[in-house]
Amino acid sequence: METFYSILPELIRIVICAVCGAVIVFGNALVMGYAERKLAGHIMLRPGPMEVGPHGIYQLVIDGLKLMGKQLVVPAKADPLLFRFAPLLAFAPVFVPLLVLPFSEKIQGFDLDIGLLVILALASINLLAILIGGWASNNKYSLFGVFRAVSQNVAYEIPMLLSLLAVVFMTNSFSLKAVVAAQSPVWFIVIQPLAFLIYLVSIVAETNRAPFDLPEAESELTAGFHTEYSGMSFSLFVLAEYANMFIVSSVATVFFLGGSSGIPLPYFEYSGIIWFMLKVYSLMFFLVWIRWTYPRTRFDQLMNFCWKYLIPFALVNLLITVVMVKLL
Amino acid sequence: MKSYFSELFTGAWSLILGLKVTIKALVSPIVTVQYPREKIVVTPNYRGHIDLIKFADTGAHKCISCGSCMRECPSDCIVVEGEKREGVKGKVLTIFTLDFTKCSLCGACVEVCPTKALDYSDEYELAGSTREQFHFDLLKRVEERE
Amino acid sequence: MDINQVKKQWQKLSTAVEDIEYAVSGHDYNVCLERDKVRDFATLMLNEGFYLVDLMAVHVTPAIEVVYQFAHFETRCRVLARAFVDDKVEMPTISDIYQGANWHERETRDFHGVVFIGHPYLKPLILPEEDVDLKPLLKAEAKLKDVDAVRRKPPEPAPAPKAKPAPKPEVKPAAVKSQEQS
Amino acid sequence: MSMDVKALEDDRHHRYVLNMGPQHPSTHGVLRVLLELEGEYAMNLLPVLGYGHRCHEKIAEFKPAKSFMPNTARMDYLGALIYNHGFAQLLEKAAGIEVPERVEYIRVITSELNRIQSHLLWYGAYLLDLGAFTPIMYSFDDREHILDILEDVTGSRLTYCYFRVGGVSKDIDEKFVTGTRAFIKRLRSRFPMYEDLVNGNIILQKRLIDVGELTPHTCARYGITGPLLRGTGVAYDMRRAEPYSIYSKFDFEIPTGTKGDCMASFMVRFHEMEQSLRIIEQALDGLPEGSIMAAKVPKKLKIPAGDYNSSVEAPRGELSYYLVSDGSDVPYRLKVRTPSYSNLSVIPEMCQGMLLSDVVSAMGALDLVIPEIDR
Repeated sequence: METFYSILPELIRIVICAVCGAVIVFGNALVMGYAERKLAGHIMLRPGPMEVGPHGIYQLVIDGLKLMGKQLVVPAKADPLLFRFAPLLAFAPVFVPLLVLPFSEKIQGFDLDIGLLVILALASINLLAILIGGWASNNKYSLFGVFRAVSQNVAYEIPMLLSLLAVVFMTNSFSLKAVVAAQSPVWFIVIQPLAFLIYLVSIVAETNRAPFDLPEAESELTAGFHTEYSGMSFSLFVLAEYANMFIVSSVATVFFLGGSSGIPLPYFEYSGIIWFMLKVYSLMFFLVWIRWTYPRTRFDQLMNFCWKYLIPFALVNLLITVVMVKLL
Repeated sequence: MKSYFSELFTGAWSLILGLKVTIKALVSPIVTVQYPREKIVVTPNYRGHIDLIKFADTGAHKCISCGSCMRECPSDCIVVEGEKREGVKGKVLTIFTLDFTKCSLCGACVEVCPTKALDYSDEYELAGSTREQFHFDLLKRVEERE
Repeated sequence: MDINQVKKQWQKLSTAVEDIEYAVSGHDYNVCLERDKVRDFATLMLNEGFYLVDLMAVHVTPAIEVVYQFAHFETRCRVLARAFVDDKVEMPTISDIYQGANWHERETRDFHGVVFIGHPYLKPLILPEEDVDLKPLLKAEAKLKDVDAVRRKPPEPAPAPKAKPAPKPEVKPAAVKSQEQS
Repeated sequence: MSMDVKALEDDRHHRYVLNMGPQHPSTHGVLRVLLELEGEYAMNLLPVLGYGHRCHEKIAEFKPAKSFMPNTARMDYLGALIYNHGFAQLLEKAAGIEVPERVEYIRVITSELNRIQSHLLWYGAYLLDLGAFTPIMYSFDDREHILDILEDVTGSRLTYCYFRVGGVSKDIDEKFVTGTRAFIKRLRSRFPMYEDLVNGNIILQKRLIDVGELTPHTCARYGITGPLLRGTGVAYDMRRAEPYSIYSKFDFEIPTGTKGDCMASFMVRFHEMEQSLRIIEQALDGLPEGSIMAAKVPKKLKIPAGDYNSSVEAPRGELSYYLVSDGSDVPYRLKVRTPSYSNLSVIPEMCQGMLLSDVVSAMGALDLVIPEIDR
């Protein structure tokens, strides 16, 4: 009993964090789902969703309800267990990285010393889920999507890590709070613009979004790895995609855009979250913007770009950073 | 080595140009029409399915049931029948049907009509769940029309 | 491409080469071939830089006629080559010379039942597999016409390739006559 | 070339067969392509046709030739007026009907508008194949203007049946002329936008350059015509090579490429829109007054016995109608040589050893209209 009371505050904290995490994941999916469709619409000179609610703002709610009401079809020759398991595996790990993100000075689940590693490690589980889902579908198109997803994600994790590592060398810490704190005079985007660009390109590939959306290239692979998924299991993949977008954008905000820092507001320890969210959603707007602008790259070109441009540049950048840190 | 960098820069510049185009589109007004609520005015020259004209002076159609349209139709979708009636000059139209499922809207019937009794309707919101809905009885339509 | 030279070579391969008026028919030359010369003719045409416009069949008596159309990329020269199939409704393939003929030949087999000897994959192209023997474009007995009925010039395909000016549309009586003959 | 799915799967275990279509997003209609893949490389392709065959050639043998006009529009729904044009010309040639000059001008103007419309749709749809979603909306925005202009005179928006033997069904008016001039101005002002958004884009160039290369010899062997042929550097355009109608009066260029790859045909099509605009401009300037119907068109159009050919330049290449007549008003045999049919037949050779993504871009470069193949 004694021990229970001693860990009770911690338990309550975990519960609160989990609830907040869920709110962020679902809220983000609603906001981004709507914003993406609206933005795509306006980029294409059409209004986007307009029917449900004023300017279609309830569209996503209705869509969610529709998807929940749909039957989960498992293809005849699919592996039923893995097929059902894959969407859960894609969706579940996205909560954990939210726990370590410093939304403002005081709003943070846990400030771990290995915060960045937690995020990167858990972000990779999504890939495993895609692999399992595509394999279990027993569909050739899904399988192709998976081939592409795995090689693409593995390749692009390297420049992503290298670019973040440059910042880590400067701050000497994996703790996200420490990284934010280190940016008090100038944001790292000014000191590390190349790393920021490399990171930005890598996250497009990491989140499988256009122009690097090869795993689900619908004009080639119909729908790629989620060809056979329907109803809620499909929407879990979508939720995971948006949550991943949120996480990678948050990491970019923390590492390059100064986290929650900005023009001080009242109760800045808490209200810094406004700046944080603003930065995150600006980055996400950028991701949406390029998605609706460019054609899709070809697979070998994607890999070439990674190995011939991003990794060399990231390595050079890292080397310069190390030397500078040592000298200064 | 030179091409390595020049390609990087020209490529990046082309991407930026693309972004410029889409952001301009993002803030420019939309061009689509919200169909059920807004409608575009259909040109009077629109060729829908054919209809018998109701002439204002006589209040009736002018079909003499000669059957030219029936013969001219490439898809055999018009059926015209008339009968002789006492006290009336010429034939009286009894049946004029159009099977719109077969019609290819070529307009041959309208052009061949000796009395110019046919015209195109301007109805375009045609949707139905059975074939029979598109078997139009043009005679009935002309009688019911204002 | 020297058209006179090419014409001489055509004459060697064919039974008749006639000049026809482009303004009337849309072709410049009409070449009648024996079916064993079709492949040589196609090779010649490819070497001279002609492309295959079309390949088709017309069902007439005495036999189905296969019509090849060629044209040239550089000069206007539309050539119509015809050959009749043999008793077994067979014809040598030209799909190894003009690869584009592959599908045309398959289609002709579908619609007219002409078997192209040497074709690599003579399976139904347009028709479904189960309708191998449908041959939808063969004419019914009553509608079948003699070959002379569909020719512009009067009958008896003279071997002399004398170029006649394209006759005026008064061929109809001749057409009727030949119909009666058949 | 010969390829049997079952035999393949038994024989070569390391390869596998992917069935693309008939309901695949990038086959543009009911085309099915069987791909034999090694990794992502297509080692063999087998197009399967005939899902949408409507027996137009058989239908033609059962009704008077001039009643076949609406059918021509259904063969190529994107180039309906050009198909009308070819067929009207065929019958006029066969029956010896002189067409008034105004009719020829109207035909050229509307046909060229139709060609631009077809190219605009291809432009958007091709980029959709390549994964860019936005350009199709822009090109449809432009295309809509053409459809409005044409609707006003022809009465329909897609499968026009506007031309008649000896004339056209309706005269053009001042509204048409001003509308067309306004459209020319608008489209010209839009070209730089397309250049920025699409043509110069590095991703697009990487996707298209050196993909699906053709040579003039390959084109001759397969009978490939149209922009694909012009992409290889051969300036062969029926409007120039065999000037039909009044095309010989106009000053326009034939855009050509050099390499014969997808980028070459892409740019050829893009520049053709500008050339079509030039033709329309000249035709509008020189539009004569006059009748819109030939003086003597017999009610029952008897075609003298013999065979007739009429070739026009459709948006996708050479379109030929070949008519065999026995002297009656019903064709004895009508064969339509559609460009996409010959163009598609090169796919097995063109795409051998290509990546799956390149197969999609090569197929898009052919600008397929499946009803034209399954006529």
